[in-house]
Amino acid sequence: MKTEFTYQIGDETRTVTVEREGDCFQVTVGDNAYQIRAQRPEHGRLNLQVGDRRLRAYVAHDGLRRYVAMAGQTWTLERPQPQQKRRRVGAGGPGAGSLEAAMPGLVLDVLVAEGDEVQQGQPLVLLSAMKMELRIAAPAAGRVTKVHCQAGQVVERGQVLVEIARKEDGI
Amino acid sequence: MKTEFTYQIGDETRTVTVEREGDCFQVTVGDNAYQIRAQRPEHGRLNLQVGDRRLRAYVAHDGLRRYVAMAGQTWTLERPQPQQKRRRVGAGGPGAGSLEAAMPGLVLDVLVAEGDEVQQGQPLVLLSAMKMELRIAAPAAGRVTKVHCQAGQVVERGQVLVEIARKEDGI
Amino acid sequence: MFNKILIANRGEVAVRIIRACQELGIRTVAVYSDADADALHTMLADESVRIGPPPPSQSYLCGDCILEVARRLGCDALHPGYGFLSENAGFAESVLGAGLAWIGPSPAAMRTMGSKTSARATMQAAGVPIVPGYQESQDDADLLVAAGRIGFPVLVKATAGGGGKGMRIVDAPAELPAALQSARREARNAFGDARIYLEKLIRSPRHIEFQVFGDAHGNAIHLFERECSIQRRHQKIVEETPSPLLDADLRRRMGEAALAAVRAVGYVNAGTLEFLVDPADRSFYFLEMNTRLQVEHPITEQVTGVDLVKLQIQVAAGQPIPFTQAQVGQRRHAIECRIYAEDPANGFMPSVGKVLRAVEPVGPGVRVDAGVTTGDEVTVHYDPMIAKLIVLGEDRADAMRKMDWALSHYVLLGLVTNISFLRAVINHEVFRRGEAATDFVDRFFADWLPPANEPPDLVLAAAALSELLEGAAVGATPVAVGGKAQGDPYSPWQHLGGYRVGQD
Amino acid sequence: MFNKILIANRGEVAVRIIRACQELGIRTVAVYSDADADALHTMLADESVRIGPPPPSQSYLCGDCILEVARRLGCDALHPGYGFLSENAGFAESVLGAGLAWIGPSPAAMRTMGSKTSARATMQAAGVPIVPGYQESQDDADLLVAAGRIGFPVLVKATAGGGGKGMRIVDAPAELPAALQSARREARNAFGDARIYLEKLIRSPRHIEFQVFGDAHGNAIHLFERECSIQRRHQKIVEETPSPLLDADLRRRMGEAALAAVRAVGYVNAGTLEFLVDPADRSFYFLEMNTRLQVEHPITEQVTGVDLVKLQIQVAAGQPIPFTQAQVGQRRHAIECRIYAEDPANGFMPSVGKVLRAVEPVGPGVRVDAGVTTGDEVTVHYDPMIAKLIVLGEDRADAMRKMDWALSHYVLLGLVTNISFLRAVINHEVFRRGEAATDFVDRFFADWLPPANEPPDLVLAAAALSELLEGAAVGATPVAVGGKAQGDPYSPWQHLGGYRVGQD
Repeated sequence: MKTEFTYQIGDETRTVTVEREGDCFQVTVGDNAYQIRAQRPEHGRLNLQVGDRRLRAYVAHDGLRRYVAMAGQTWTLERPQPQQKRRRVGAGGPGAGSLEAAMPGLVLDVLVAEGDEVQQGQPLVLLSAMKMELRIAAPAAGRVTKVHCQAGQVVERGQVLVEIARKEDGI
Repeated sequence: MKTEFTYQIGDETRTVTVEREGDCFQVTVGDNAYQIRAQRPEHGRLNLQVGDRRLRAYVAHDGLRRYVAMAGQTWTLERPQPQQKRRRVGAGGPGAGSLEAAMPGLVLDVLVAEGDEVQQGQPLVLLSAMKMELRIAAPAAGRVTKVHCQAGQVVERGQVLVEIARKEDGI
Repeated sequence: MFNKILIANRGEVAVRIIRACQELGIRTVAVYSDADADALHTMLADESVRIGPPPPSQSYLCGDCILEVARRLGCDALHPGYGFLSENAGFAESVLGAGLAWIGPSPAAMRTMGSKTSARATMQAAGVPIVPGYQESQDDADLLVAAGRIGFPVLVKATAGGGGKGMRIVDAPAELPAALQSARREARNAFGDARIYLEKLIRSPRHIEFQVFGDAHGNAIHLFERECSIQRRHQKIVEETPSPLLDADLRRRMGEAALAAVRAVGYVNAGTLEFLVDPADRSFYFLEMNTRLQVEHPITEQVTGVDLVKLQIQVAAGQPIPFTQAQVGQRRHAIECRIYAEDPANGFMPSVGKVLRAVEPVGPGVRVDAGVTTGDEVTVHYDPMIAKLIVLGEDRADAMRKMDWALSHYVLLGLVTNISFLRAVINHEVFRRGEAATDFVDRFFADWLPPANEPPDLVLAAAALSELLEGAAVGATPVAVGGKAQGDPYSPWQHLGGYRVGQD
Repeated sequence: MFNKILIANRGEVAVRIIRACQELGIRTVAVYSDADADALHTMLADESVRIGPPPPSQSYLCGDCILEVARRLGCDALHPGYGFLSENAGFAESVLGAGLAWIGPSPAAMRTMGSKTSARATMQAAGVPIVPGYQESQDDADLLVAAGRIGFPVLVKATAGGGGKGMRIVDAPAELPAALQSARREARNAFGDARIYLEKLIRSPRHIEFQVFGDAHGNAIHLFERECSIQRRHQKIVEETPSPLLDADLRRRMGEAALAAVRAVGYVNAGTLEFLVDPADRSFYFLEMNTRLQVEHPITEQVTGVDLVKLQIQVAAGQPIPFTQAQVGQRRHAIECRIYAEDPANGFMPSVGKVLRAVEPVGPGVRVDAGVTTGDEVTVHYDPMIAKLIVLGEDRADAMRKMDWALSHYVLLGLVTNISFLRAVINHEVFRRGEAATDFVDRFFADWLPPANEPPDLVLAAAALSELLEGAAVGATPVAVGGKAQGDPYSPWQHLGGYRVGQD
């Protein structure tokens, strides 16, 4: 029985097929074929043999994400969403002037309110994480259209904190 | 939902019941009740909290056997056979004069044959394991009724190697 | 000797202290916030007591809460670790007032040497050169005038601080007010003390510090230097000893300056004198003193053979230092790398999450002081340092190779870490020559990116084989009591939901 | 320096050598028997080549097979480790004849000092006292006469031997023939050489050995002593340095005797001089020389700071020893415990099976040299040593406490081990006083049983909680490709049999 797996790396999709042959696996990655002896001595660890070469791989699964540590490096792979549902970019999501948390952290202070006019570089939100303080500043002059956070709130990395309509956008 | 587990320790059977209450477990061992917070941070490891005390337990399962390492010691527990099938002792199994391998190993030499008369202390089988040589000797004078092994064979600990009928048994 | 010590800290330093106590036969009490209910230090101590919610101000900085635990459980000493309350003289006084031993210097010495202001005055009086600076006023206008006199760029630093917290480089007068405000806020948040001071910025200096120790019997020793020039965001990330910069003469002169400080205040217990060394003329300036155990103390332990935590405990119990200056020496070469959950390719932003798998390198001369293990969470609430990796090599070249080996064998899955960045540092030509100064990271790694991200075929093969061979374990494994299912839609076990066991 | 080294060994010593090579930037080739196809040493080397079936005679003792691999893969040196071919001068000659470097002494030195017969003669000529013995004949009648002259009890020992293999204590003339036969068989099996000799048995002696090193430039040094008195079945299980028995004067005299041996034969590379010391009058007798790396070499590394394996490689490459006798010293106290898969309550019978879980203790001053990890099999074919646990403490008392801590934090599930026995040894009054002699285990542990076997309630609770929380993972986990299902009839997954994955 041949089984096929796909992984998303950036915009590229890579396909791996695995077929068992006795103690070994016939593995193809794209156009390349490998004969691999594989053993799973414990949860999350694989011993691999490819010719005279041995490799110890640690693999962890987290939802669709796969972490692989091998030969002194760590790799992160994603399995694609099974429904092939794709996020539409640029619509439905936050607007072009939205400001996201550059790190996960605690909102120390929100310095603006909806409707405020702001100047370029003006601090909007103060974030703190692991004792580091980060100031989220306006990238350009504009008006605050939406505030998504409040002081004391814990936010995730990439979470939208404030939305701004630029002056140039003509609002 | 209360779940009950039994463990065999020597001839004794001990019963543990576990009932989940939110984040915690109500555990009884015999007549004693414990409130335990339990977390399984990885395969085979439990973090336990009982009052102000924390315990890290490593547990491994091997068939019906359970190994538990906790507070600097290691324990081996057995879950009983589900069918409660019990081996009859003294019948069907090897006779009273049977000699078992005291260690797993390689049979170097079998020094007797079926029907041989042997003296007390006479070497019957030479075993080798991990470079150690062990001589299996007759515990009493008698006659060899059965030889269960041959040179070059790998035997498990407790495996019967030779059966002897004692002189006193009147054979 | 003490019977029971409360460790008023968390993470790897709490673990380090608990282990030292266990080897000395002393019972231990850990304290923890809600974020650390299952953290490593709470698992190892004999007793572990919750002290409050995650924010440090309500837990690890809450001296009263901690002292109450120490009293209730009958502790006779308290070890503050580093950070948090370790340099808070008021807390040390409360501890002593409650009849417990404080494993650290006297509150008076903490006040004198812990405050940069009076430490500088003390050192100046002892004839040790100090970096030009200004600390006479907290007023913004005064500070602006002083900054002009010192000459830009100036450094804004927290009076109570350490570890780069509250530190700002200011290049021009116009930037000063915002920098002062931000530094004060960070200082207040980190140390409960908003005061700041100014200092002249020396270009490309080397950061070299001396470990010192005093006891209650008037003995004072130093345990040689540590070079900590490799920093990012003014926090040390790689430390080593001996320093490749020092020769025997400079080492002797700096050691004497360090001992002058110890003698000037009758300093008892462990401390560290930090110096800036100008590589151009090898002149050195006293920077500040840390009146506590230092994060990077293990490299000193490796080359001197002295267990600094045990010595702290013994000295706090009134015992003399069991050796003289002449009996202690440096042997071989040690390097420490701090393993952080952070993204060096993205401004060293901290990353958070669950450590899905931690496999620490083991081998001769490799030591790992970890605060986090498989299954633990790295949260937003505290410093993102996961562990310290320390190697002892036969010489500097051997230590660098050993560190590279150890870093490449350190497995940490589930988080972004700085491991590949540290490998790049260790293998950088300037570091290898022993010439890296404190601006090393900014100069050579500003645009650093991890090596090519295209996974080799065998990595994809390993992932696919793990889908097959892990199979069952993925979706069906209940990760934590009360935790959410991890939700792999590919798992054949997914549809089973709950399960029953133990039908006997 | 070498480009590629073949490691003609297995287990922890192969792992140790591979790591040293990796740090030196030298490529490595591992060899393995079918029993070791997935063993740790095969996983770590750059290339791993099968050499034969499990019996040593067809794999690790097959010099020709190994040399063929070394030639085919272009190795320029071979490290034999300890045991197996390490003291086989003929093999060393073949290696050198094939144009490879032999990482060990010259075949001539191996012959002179490796054979007990000529080693005793050499040492006697150099004025070093030796234990009275007889080695002139292999004839049983001659040996019986000689034994009577030496005086019973006598020791029967293998000429080519080491590690207690082929050794027998004989109390009376009537027991001698059987003992000779058995010893010869064991010697032939272990070393391919059935020759034996007799030696006087000294009552309650201490086993103290000196590490020596020579180089091709005429330099000779010793790296002080190791005390290895704690033995079972004549095999060392606990070693320490410094020896609690030696004072500075005895240490100096024994060190000089050790160096006399090195100089007498122009010895190059690592070796060990074993002595018996009579604790009654502190007289010492040369016992034998091991012309190779010793199992217990790490304790010497810990107290001297010298990496003996790297030094072996450097010296074999023609480099001089980079320090003098005066530059090397002992610092702190090191103890090693050998972790065996064996049952101390049952005559130290070896146990075999799968290591279901191995968790090694980590911490300052703790080193583990392991040959086996989670998921590996301990088989009947080789020595049942799983790992060596080494601690470095500030003094002997501290090292003992650290060892007890480390042993109690060493988790090994799935096998019977000697860990609780080792804890009993370390905590025994006679050992703690530093007075244990080679009969220590026989005298004080003949009837030893592990502590009470009734599991506390919380152990049963942990087992039951693991049934619930591990649940799914137990029965459904495919442990190894081609392996059998583990067959837990309680598992809810049992009925599922095979499973399918990856339906994308």
